[in-house]
Amino acid sequence: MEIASANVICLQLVSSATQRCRLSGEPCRLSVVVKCSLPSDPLLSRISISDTGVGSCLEEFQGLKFSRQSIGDEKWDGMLSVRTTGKCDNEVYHYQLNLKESASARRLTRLPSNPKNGVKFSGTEVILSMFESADALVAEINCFFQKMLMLKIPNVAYELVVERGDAPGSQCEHVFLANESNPLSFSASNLECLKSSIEDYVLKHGYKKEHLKVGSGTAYCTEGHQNTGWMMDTVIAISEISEPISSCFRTSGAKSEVIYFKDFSPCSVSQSSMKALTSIDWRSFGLTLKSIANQGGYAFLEWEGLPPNTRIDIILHSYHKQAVMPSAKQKTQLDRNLIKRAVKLALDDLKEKHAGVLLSAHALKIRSYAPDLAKTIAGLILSSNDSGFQGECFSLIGLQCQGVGGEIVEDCIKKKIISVIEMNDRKSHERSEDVAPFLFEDECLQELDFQEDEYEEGVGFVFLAR
Amino acid sequence: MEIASANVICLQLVSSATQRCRLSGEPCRLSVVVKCSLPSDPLLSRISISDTGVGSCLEEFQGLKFSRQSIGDEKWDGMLSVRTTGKCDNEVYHYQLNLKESASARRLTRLPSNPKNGVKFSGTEVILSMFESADALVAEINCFFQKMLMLKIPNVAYELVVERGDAPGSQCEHVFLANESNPLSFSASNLECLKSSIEDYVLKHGYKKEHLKVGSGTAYCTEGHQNTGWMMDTVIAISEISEPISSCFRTSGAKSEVIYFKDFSPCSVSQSSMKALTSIDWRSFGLTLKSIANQGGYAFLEWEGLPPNTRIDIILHSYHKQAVMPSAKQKTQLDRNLIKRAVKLALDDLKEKHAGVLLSAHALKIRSYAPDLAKTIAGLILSSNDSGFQGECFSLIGLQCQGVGGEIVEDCIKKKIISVIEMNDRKSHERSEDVAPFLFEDECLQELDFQEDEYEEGVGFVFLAR
Amino acid sequence: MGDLRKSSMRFFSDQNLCYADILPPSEIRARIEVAVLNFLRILASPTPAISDLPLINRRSSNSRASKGLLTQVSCVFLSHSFCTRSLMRANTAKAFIRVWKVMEMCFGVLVQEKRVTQRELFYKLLCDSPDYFTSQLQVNRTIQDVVALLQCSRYSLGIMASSRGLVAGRLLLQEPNQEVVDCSECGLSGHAISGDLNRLETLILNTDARYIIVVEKHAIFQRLAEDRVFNQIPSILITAKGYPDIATRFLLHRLARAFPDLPILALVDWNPAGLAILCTFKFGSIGMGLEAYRYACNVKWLGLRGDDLEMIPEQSLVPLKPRDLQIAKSLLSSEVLQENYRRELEIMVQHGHRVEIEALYFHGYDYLGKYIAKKIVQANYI
Amino acid sequence: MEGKRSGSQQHCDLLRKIREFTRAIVEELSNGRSPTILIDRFRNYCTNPNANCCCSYDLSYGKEILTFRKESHVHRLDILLRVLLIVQQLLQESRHGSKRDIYYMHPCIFSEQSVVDQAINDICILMQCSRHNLNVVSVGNGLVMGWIRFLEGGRKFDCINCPNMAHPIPVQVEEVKDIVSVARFILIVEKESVFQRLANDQFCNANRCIVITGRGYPDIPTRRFLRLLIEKLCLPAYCLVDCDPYGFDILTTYRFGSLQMAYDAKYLRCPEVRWLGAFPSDSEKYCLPQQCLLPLTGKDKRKTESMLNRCYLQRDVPKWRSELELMLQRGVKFEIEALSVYSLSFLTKEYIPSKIKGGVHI
Ligand SMILES: [Mg+2]
Ligand SMILES: [Mg+2]
Repeated sequence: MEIASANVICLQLVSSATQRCRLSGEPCRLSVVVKCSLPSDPLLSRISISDTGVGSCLEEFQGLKFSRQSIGDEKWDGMLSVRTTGKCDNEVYHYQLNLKESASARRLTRLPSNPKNGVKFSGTEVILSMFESADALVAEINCFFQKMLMLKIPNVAYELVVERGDAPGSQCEHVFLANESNPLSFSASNLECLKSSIEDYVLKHGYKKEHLKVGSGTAYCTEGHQNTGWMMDTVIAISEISEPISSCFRTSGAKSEVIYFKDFSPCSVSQSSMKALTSIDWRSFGLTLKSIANQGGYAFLEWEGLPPNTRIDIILHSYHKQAVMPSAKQKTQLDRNLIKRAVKLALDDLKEKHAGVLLSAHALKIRSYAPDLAKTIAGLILSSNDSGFQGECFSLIGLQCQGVGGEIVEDCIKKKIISVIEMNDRKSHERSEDVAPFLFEDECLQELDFQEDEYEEGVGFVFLAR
Repeated sequence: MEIASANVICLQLVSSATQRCRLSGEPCRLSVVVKCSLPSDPLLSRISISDTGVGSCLEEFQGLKFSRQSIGDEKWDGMLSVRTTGKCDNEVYHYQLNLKESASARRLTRLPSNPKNGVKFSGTEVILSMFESADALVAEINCFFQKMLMLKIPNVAYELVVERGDAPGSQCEHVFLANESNPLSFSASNLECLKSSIEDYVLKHGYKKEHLKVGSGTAYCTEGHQNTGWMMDTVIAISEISEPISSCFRTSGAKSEVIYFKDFSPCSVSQSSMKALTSIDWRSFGLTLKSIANQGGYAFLEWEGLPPNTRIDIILHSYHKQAVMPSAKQKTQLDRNLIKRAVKLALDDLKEKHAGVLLSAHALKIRSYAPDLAKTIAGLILSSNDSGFQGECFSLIGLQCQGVGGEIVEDCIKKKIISVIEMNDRKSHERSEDVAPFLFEDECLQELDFQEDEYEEGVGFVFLAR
Repeated sequence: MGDLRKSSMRFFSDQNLCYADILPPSEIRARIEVAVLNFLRILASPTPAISDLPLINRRSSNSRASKGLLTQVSCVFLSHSFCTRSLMRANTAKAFIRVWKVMEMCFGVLVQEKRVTQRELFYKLLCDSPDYFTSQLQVNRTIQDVVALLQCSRYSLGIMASSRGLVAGRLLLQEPNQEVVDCSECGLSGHAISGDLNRLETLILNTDARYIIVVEKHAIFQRLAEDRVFNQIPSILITAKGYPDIATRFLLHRLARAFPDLPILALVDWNPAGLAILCTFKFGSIGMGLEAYRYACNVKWLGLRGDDLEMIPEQSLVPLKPRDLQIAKSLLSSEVLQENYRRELEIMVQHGHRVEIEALYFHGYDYLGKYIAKKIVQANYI
Repeated sequence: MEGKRSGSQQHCDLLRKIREFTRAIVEELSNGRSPTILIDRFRNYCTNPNANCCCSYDLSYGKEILTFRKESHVHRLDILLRVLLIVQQLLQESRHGSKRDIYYMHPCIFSEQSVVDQAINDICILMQCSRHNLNVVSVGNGLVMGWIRFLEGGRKFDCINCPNMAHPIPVQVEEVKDIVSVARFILIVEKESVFQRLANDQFCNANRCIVITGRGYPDIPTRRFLRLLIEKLCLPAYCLVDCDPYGFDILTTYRFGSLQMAYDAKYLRCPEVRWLGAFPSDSEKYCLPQQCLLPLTGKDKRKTESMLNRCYLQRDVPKWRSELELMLQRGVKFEIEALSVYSLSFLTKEYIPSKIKGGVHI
């Protein structure tokens, strides 16, 4: 992985630590400790990233490449100090990595190990120093952790500690813990975790749960042998808010930020994913994509005609089907279809679960005719002076025969019509063509010929050419 | 008069001689003798112009101006030898004129006179010599004489003699005599002479007289005291020919040459006369002037839509009301109106005398209704079941009562209608303007189009549109 | 009413002819009620749906011509091709609602035992449902849709019809419990044919005529009526004043059925429209939708025809207009047009002129009667 | 100009007049003079804004002079004589012809129907007669129903027998005899659809009346028939037209005659006709829905403005004029059918009866 800035390498190291925790399967802690204004040099910050996950295999560091163009030598010397140990190891290994060194032989320096004295534990600590104030970094890690929390990886707790100077009073500590509000079982799937975190989010921001509609979908992509494929989890939430609230989701007005995770870490959206998002047939879900923008690696979807109090949140998470050791070798070009399929599954899921949500523009238009149609049919029934006929009609729509007001009949028919329209809209995604039954059955229908609006007005004789 | 060429001075001299003859009132002879290829110089031609008219007053020669630019010195020396005597003179005067001399004192040289020995006669001979072959001159004088003959000046006979060398056999003589075919009385007016000559012309070229329609008119223009005004005689002939015949009238196809005489001599048409001809309302005589051209002093009128076998000849003759001694002082700018008036009078005369000729386009259109009108009126008479009425009508149109065929009635009525229409057309030129039928301002009429009237049929198509 | 509904259900399930019936109001009401019940039944079924409306397609592509073998009557009819009005398709959703709206209106009118004019219907719909109806044309089209759905005549839907038709001559008409009308005593305006098909259906007909003469034009009809041509040629005169309305065709058809021995002879202008009018009497027309072909009659072409041209004065020839050529073209493209008609039409197009029947007046106003008589005597009709 | 004498006598007179006319032309021609034909011009109104005009139906207000001097005149004469010849034949053979029949005698020469119409009018003026005297008949478009029975020629029109059934108005009104009626008024409606509405609602059963429609602009038989009924039966006549400029013009045609036939207006107009509706003010009075009110088009406005200038409105029916002004002011029009929006029978059950009973007509 090419490293564009020192901050990026920090986030990458945190991400690797997360993977190690996740792989350990046991409750783990991931701490980031930033020491600013060291007495030796006030501008020097020392960053320590430690986790209690499985030990590091060092390969993950080998993949990191330091790009001289991006980071001035003065900001970071390219040195990483790594201490790591596996559960079965008897000592804690200590390495020094110089990422500025391009010759791989000279990159790694093995330092003396520390004995573990029989204590069984595993973990890794990576330390680096930067000649820079760490404020920006702290903010980024903060946001990173917030996003990580959305994954609700059940066994990882996050901690960010910032120590300023030596004065004890100036020490400041941030602690992030997963599952704090809505504990999930350890066996919860990734998708369930994502969904749960969206719910947390809504609750946290004071919305009622009943105003939240969540749909999710997972698309697979098997490559080579079965276990090495990619998964794409998508969760889409539609919430109705009464007033705009600022949030980590940098959504304002009719814009949605797409939060994208790759292998359990926040990730910026690639160009190819942007295309995938653009090519989704949003219209068939009643959504009109006005524009799509990539701002600093984040995709923003701007909607047209969305009610002002409605917001849509989209989370995408792609990861290896088989949990693997963190590695810098990642497939950057994810299959576009995977995103499209996953998003569509999530949208379908939403539509299926929530009546009237995400109806296609077509269905919305047709649904707007429902009151008129219902009124007309009710009018036909009620204006009849044949009570037998009326009774038959009432029983068909499940109403009591006598003394029913016109509005009730109308309303009942309207509901039925609307439900058919909505159902058809959902179904129409599954079926290629929807064939409704005819009002009058006729065995001659084999000649069916769907010709549109053929009006031949007032022709005296048949054969008048047009 | 400015002299443009030696030939022109010859024609001018012939013209003066004509005037002198005309003024004498007695039978006169005008001889032009051209002697070519004199032994002294084969290229020298000697031209003698002699007449038996009244004697010359010499003033006529004074007016001649010789333009050096036009005639090379080598062609003519500018010398005229003039012998002249009046009836009452006792001797024949002899002068020498040098037209190249601009100082008038030196122009005229009086030479010794010849005694007349008591013989009473009058006459003039002018002799000049040219260093040139006289063929062109002879041709021109020939044509000039032919045109002069059209004036039919009753008392003048013309003679053109060409003598080549001394050999008697090579002598060639042309004699022109006026009045040879159709003698007119001496008292015939100039106009009558012109008309008569047109008739001669037609007869000479083998047309039947009945195919010739001639109209004439004379317009006056009194200037100063009554007797010094100008007259303008116009004769217009319309003839129908079966085949084109070449003639002195250089008319071909639908073109008419206008022959223009001024004071009893052929003359070229001035620009102002051209304008006069253009401004005539030919259309009111059913003629459409396509173009008018001035070719070498001759006006050519080209007609549009003239039947191919019809030709129109126009002769204009303007002269002093009072016969005057020939003089070079002539009013070149004749009043345009004089031409217009004279031509219109001639056209009116034609129209008056010849039914159906020169009908205006308007009348032609109206006349085209005559057959239909006649048929309908005949129908009204013949289909009537009242025989008394029929008899009355027959007698009104001058038919025998009984057994008259429908076609005869129709034809008779048609003729009457046509004659009324033609008469109207003639009359309409006399009256200032067609009497407008009683006009009334009718503001209601514009509303008429709003009113639908009952249309019962043809609705078939209307149905189509329903 | 329940029984009627049952028979209506049966009608809808075993129909095999596409035509519009003239039905009493009760029958139409029953059909509409069946429609409502079917709609609700499908809507409330375990697999609920909104039923599409199957309409007989009124395109000319759906028209077929039949050549009668025994009856000599050919006709044009609509075959069983459907087009649908479906709520679910965006381009027919409004039309779907319109069909129901008009059905509701008609149902209301029928319940009141009244009739409406199309204009009244338009105004009612304009005020009730301005979102769906903005023009008379939409109303008229939707009425045709309802006709095609319920397969009944427009008249049966409670919509008033008027007829322009006239009949004169040796025909006695009697409505039940009414006086007999003698059409030979109706003067030159003839007897007006009622637009009420039910009334026409009940007429008692009587005639001693030998021919039925169909006249294109009112004025010609009036001329023949005034001259009492039907007394010289024992005949019944009938005109629709141009393209025939249903009522006129209905009556002619009734006459043809009642008196099958009378030849029906048409006197039309010598122009494509004249032939088209004749053909409408003879074969029917798609413009009249499902009501078209039922009243096809074996009409013969008396005149004017190509051979009559010799007695037409030159000035009565009027050049064919583009519209004429258009009609000619569509006539020629029709399979139903018989060969000798086709030839006549080709002569007409080649000649490039049209002639009105009135051109015969050139020979006097009474010539028309003689002309007809001569043609009939010589059996000079095709 | 309709005489009281018998038909055949009238034919003889007319034929004599035609012969005199022909003879006069022949005489002029024989004398080498252009025939001069004077045609009086009539109008049934002027647009004198001072309203103090002395418009009269019976006096011509000018003459047209046709001579051989102008092509347009000769063309008109040609047509006039052709039509006259046809008329003479019709009269001699005691036949009737329609204007259309005449047109088709020389379709190329006449070029269009209106040319023939003008010639017929000219002949009527020249011969001082009505059109039907020429044996030129219109095909009748009018319909009648209600409490009336009459004979036309030998034919019996028994409308009373079935008062809600439409009968065609007889074409030969001069042949109408033995009119029997128990009606209390005559209702004239502009169009057939309203007529049908009345028939469908059994209007004549509920109201003893006669209903007439001319189906748009009334043709001559309809107007003559109406006039005959009014004269013979002395019944009030109410007219129901669309509230638009054409409806109003149709109304004035019934009452004042048409401009084309102004020469005959005194036999065609029915001054007794009262305007029953629909008034421009009715749209508010009956709360018509907005959708039913259509804006006046430019053409409508122009027509209305020019109608407002007609002198007879100011002189005879100022109230009509102010209603017409109101229409122009509001800028909207509506059809009679708009009154049926709330209830199909509103027209027959409420609108017409209440107007007649309440005397709400002008
Ligand atoms: Mg026709
Ligand atoms: Mg109207």
